[in-house]
Amino acid sequence: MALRVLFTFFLSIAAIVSAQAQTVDRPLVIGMGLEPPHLDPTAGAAAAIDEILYANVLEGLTRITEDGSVAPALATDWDISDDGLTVVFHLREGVTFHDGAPFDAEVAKFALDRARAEGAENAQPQLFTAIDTVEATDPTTLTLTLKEPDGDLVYSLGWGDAVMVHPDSAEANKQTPIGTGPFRFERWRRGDRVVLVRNDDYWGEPAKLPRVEFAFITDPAVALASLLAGDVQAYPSFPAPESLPVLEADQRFTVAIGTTEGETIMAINAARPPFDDVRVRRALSNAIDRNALVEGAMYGTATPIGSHFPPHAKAYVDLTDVYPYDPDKARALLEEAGVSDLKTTLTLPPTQYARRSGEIIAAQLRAVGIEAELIPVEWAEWLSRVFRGKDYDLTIVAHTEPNDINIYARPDYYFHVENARLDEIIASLAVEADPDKRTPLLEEAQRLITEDAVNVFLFQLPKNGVWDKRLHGLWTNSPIQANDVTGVYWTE
Amino acid sequence: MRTALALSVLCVFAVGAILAIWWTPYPVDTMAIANRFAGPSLAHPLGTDQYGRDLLSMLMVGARTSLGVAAAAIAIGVAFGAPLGLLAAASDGIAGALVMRVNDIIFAFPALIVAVILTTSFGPGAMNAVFAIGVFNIPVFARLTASSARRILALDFIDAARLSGKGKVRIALEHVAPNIAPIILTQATTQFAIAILAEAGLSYVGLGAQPPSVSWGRMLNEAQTLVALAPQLAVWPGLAIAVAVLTVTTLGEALRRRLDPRFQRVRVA
Amino acid sequence: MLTVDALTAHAGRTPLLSGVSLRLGAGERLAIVGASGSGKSLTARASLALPPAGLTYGGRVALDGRDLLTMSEADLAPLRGRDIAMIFQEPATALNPAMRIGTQIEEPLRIHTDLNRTARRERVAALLERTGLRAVGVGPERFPHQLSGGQRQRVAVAIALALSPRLVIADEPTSALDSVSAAVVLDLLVRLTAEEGAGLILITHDLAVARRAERIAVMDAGRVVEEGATAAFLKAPKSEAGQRLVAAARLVLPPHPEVRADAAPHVLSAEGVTVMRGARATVRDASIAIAAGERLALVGGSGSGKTTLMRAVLGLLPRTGTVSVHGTPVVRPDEPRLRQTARLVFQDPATSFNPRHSVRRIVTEPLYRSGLSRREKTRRATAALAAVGLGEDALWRKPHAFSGGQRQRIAIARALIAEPEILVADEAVSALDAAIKADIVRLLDRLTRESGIGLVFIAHDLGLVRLLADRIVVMDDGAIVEEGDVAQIFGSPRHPATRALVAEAEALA
Amino acid sequence: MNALRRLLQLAATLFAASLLIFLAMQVLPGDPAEVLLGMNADPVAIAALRTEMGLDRPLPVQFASWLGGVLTGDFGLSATYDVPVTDLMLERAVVTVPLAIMGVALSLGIALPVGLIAAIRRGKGADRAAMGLALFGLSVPNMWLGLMLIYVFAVVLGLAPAGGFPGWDSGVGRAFGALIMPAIALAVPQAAILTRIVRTSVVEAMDEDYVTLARAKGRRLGPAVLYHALPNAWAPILTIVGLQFGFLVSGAVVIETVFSLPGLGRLLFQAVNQRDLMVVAGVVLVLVATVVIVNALCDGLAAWINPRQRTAATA
Repeated sequence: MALRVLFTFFLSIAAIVSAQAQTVDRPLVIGMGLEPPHLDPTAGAAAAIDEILYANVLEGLTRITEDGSVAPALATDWDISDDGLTVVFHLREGVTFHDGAPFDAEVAKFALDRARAEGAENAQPQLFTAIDTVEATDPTTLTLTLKEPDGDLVYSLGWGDAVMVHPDSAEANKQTPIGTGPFRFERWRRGDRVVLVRNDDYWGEPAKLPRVEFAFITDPAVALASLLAGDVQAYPSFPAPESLPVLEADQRFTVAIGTTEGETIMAINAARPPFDDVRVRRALSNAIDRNALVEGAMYGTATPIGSHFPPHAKAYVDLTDVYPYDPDKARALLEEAGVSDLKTTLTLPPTQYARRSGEIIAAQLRAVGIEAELIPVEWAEWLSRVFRGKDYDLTIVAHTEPNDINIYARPDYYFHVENARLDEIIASLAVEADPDKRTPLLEEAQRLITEDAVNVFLFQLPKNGVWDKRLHGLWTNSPIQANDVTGVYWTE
Repeated sequence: MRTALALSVLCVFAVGAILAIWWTPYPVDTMAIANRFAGPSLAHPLGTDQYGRDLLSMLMVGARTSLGVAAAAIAIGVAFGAPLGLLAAASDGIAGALVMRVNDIIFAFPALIVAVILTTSFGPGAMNAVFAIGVFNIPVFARLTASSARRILALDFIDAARLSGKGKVRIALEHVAPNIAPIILTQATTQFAIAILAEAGLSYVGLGAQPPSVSWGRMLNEAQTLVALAPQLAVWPGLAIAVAVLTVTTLGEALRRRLDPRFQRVRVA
Repeated sequence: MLTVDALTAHAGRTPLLSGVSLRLGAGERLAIVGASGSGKSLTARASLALPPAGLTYGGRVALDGRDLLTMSEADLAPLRGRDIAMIFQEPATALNPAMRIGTQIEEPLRIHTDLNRTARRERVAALLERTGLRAVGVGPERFPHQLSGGQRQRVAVAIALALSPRLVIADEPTSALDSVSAAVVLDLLVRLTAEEGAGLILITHDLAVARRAERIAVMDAGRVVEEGATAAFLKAPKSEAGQRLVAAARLVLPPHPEVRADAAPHVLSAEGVTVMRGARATVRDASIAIAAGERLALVGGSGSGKTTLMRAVLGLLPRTGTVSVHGTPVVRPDEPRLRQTARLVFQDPATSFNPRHSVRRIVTEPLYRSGLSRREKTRRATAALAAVGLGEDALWRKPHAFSGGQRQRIAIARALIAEPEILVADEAVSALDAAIKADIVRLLDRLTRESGIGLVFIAHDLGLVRLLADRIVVMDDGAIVEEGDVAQIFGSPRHPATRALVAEAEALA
Repeated sequence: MNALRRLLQLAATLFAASLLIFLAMQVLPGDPAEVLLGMNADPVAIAALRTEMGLDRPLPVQFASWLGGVLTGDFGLSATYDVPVTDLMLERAVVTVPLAIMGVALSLGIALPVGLIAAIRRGKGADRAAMGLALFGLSVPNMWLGLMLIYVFAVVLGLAPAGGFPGWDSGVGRAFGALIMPAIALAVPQAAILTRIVRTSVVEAMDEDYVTLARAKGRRLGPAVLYHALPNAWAPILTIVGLQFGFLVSGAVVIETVFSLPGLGRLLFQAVNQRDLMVVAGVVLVLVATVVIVNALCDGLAAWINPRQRTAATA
């Protein structure tokens, strides 16, 4: 047996060495912190999947652009009936998948039905809950009938979880994704990188880069070194904010600090005393110096927030002054609530922002008489113990899904704060498509959760982009988890 | 001369580490982010770190963890390994062979692998490092004890003691233990040096001490991305590790020279 | 041919040789004798300009007028092995354990000659023939560990003579061998050097070896204290060291009163003792009995099972058979009765004491279960030390502070303190220099004579046996093959093993 | 006979180790099926996956089927990547195995000549310098050395890549280039230890009479050491190399992290974080088995070199 494995091993070395693939003059190597578990965005929540494939390899009916708006993709345009219950998509003609299979309304119907099927692996089933039926009216027309109006539907179909896949290739997409995009998937060397090459048969404007590699580099120090050494030419999300001043000073690099949809919060388990007392939760908010936190953990690259809403969004309300940094007030609130010598735990997932914030927050809480024991955990344990098991006191995490304030109305969510008015607002938001009517609702929702001090709202996670000065077209902001390289090009 | 120097360096390290239990120049659990990355000054002889904490205080507290973990791990290794080794040496039959076999199996698990397994089961922490390094040391001391004890047990004075009616336990205590103690002590210094490095390695990859506890390896880990910004953050803990290992190794060698008859004897035929 | 002038040697600042001067003509045989530590080996090594690690030589060692000590390694290498060859004391370490003996014999030929492979092989075969190795079936393909001590030393002789050197230096070539092999090797060495016309320097502490040389130089404390023709020296040594050596060689003891060996019950007797090592019996069905006050010698070649037998009888090794004390069988091997009756003195004074214990603790160890007070124990220890000629000040020192002879006295004191009826001495003097050996033998004689204590001594030196023993038991291959009084064994040995031993003793005398 | 006993011992050790690993995997918190399906998974789907993965079978059955698979080269299916663990490990082994071989070769390549020279020039300047360097190499943590190498050679001088592995298909030269610095960082502490061992073993052998005899035969010091002291020093050196192999494996895992190499060590860490039990068990078993086998090989080789043991049967 051992011999067989050994033999296979040498065979694979021999095969790999003899392959000697061609080298392309100006490929782009993009650095990423996390490796995706597989490559099917319709079957997993991991952001890294979308960050490689979205718009580059796999496309949806619509797509979301850098400014967060919806644009046509495989659908050229769409009509929404007046009652909002019927949506008709007009599909692009002459589109083929990378394996040559044609794209048409039947394929689109398959893709949507697959995503919303009972027991599907799709990580965002709520995107499709409004859809009642999907019909292929003719090869270029797709008709969706809805159970109830859904103001977000066109936007939702622009998510990576709603991309178009072909019935023949969908099942293999986890390993070898086949889409309609400007890049073809070439290979995935696990633990190292995914390689994409230009799709010369693309329906639209062809990509300018011949080849794009996404290299997975976990270690921030190696990330910095590989950038300086030129092994990697771009980090859409650079993991070491402390190095940004050095990179900014370096003539070779562009540093672009953009926004993400990631609200970083210290979540509070209100099901556990004394956190069921709003005064204690407010005391926590008053005890934390967000500015020092942003400086200490993020080196000033993040924006403090006062509620669960991104500052760059239209409906944003600045609530950071509701609970200013005031240790005396925090102590007074704790005393009022009859809490003294509070000992608690602060569970930290493995991301750097969480670990660093945790250390600083523990020091700040200690100053108001709260001893928070730090419990570092891996993602798996965080998911099963904190998120699903609700077995925690305090934890730090960034919620990166766009438009996710509705989580505060989910029953039995891991924060455990109930507010009837908030539930109403979220319910009406779900069916309201008119932006002008949505804005006041969103503003009220923000105020409500801040009032309740459901969590301590820390900062909006920044997107610290660093790349070679000669590179153009990379996204500064991240309205959706994606590294869209379709428009990226080199200049001398 | 070199030994005296090493001894005084070790004393400084030990005093610093012990002192840090009650007192450090500045507290390490409060942060002054405005004052971060300060260079050396009278107030902060080694400067401050990324959270504005005093580096000297951090090194002192770090020494406590790093040296403490190493010492505890060696204690585990000796406490379990030496009796096992004695048992193996004293019983020539199946028991002895069994002890050595178990030893071999334990030895097959490098400290890092043990730490990985412990971490996945119990979460990371300094205790994991203690156990992982400790477990790794058990077979080292068991083997050494067994081989040294076998050598001693073959000498004539053991037979002389048997002829005086002394029992196995008494012989082990009176004749074997004092004669192998120096060998074990010497090996302990070597293992201690290795343990300091192992602790640093485990903390570095995130399997050892966790925040807010401070250890040299963790300081090194955190300093990595800051090398360009504040090289002192990487230099001091790196230096502390290297000097500690160097010191302990030098002392171990001095000990070996003193205790090993091979170094005492001038060969005159 | 070889001139040594004012040779000095230092280890650090400690002088080990001071002003040694010697002269050796072509084909001449010189013996350098002296106690251990007298510097005789260092002098020999200087002739090859090969100081042991950490030592430096001064003065002049000239071969045909060329000073070896000032020559570079590159100039010395061609002389070594070709003009001067050397044989070491310990055959176990002098041969490379990882190399076949043929290769080792061939090595000087490869270094110094242009002979082709076949020619070298032939020469090696011839050397094996001449050293008598071929005759006992030892070929060039063997490894050293497959040979006996005597055979290895013969390989060393073959290496030394491979290039017919003009001078052979033999450093205690026979002292690590049993008496039979020693005689063979010494004969071979003397005969072959004579045939080649080579000079020979014999370093030894044993006058029986030294008398084979034409001249003798006596060394003491790093100096040559006397030099002269062998016969003249043996007749009338001038220096004190020389006189000591000659006296030791001529040791004479007063006659020991007759002891009735068959007087029953015996103090200690063993019947049908068999000792197994693995599947092999190292002692087979041996019976031995010791009467009160008797001096019994247990003799035999190395590996004949003498030591194993006595250790088994004393309960240190598992055995079958019966051991009785005063006619009553001993049931358990660690019975106090057995321990009180017979005490053991070990062969090697270096390993028979716990180096970390004081002499007091060592000597009083046999009193561990006696229930005596600390004071009484100390008093007895003082008395026992006095009996072996050591002062009270020895009590508080550690064993390493004593010389080999003194340590053996301490060992005897430890045996005496429990007032046994029999002393079992396991080669107790074989690791000692001739002069010290004589002292210990006199001590043993005095003790047995004065206190009526019995003595069982294991020995391979038949000269000593003849001197000290009342009765002799001969062992061969694990079995007792012959038994009788001294006159009987030496006068009419019956068993072939006994005859071989006696023949050797006669040859060396 | 002796070899057979060694083989049996080896098999027993490997079996015990695999049992130990399997049991350790059982106490891990976090349900692999849950992890696999992510944040919004359905409990029914989790239960179904548990059944599919065989997690609901009795432990002895799970162990037997796992071990049986391992013996036929099948280490199970990776939960995160959904590909056979064997393929995953082979893919990573093409980085780790050459790295380890380069590390061993480099450390021997440094330690043998330096240790030999130090032994021959015992007490002289060269010896002191070599021993000083060895002490230094011993004291520097290898991840720190790795970082410094990256900083100096990749960042400042730009002579080598900072990390990552371009793959063998990018050309053997480039691939080796990416492994050179990691191999150096890996080898230096090993070389330091080995240099000291080589020196001590050779010095010990040099003090033996047969080396002096070789010089008395007319060999000069160097050749005498080379032909006589070194062959006898091999056994202790090999034994130490075998014992050190565990350190080397630990070191390789850390170094892979420092240099972002997609090797078995990185795979292990990723798998631990993702609770990919099959991968953790597989990698740990492979690493442990390697340590055991290398150890046994070194012991065997050391015994084979020593003619006393080799010819024991015939003598």
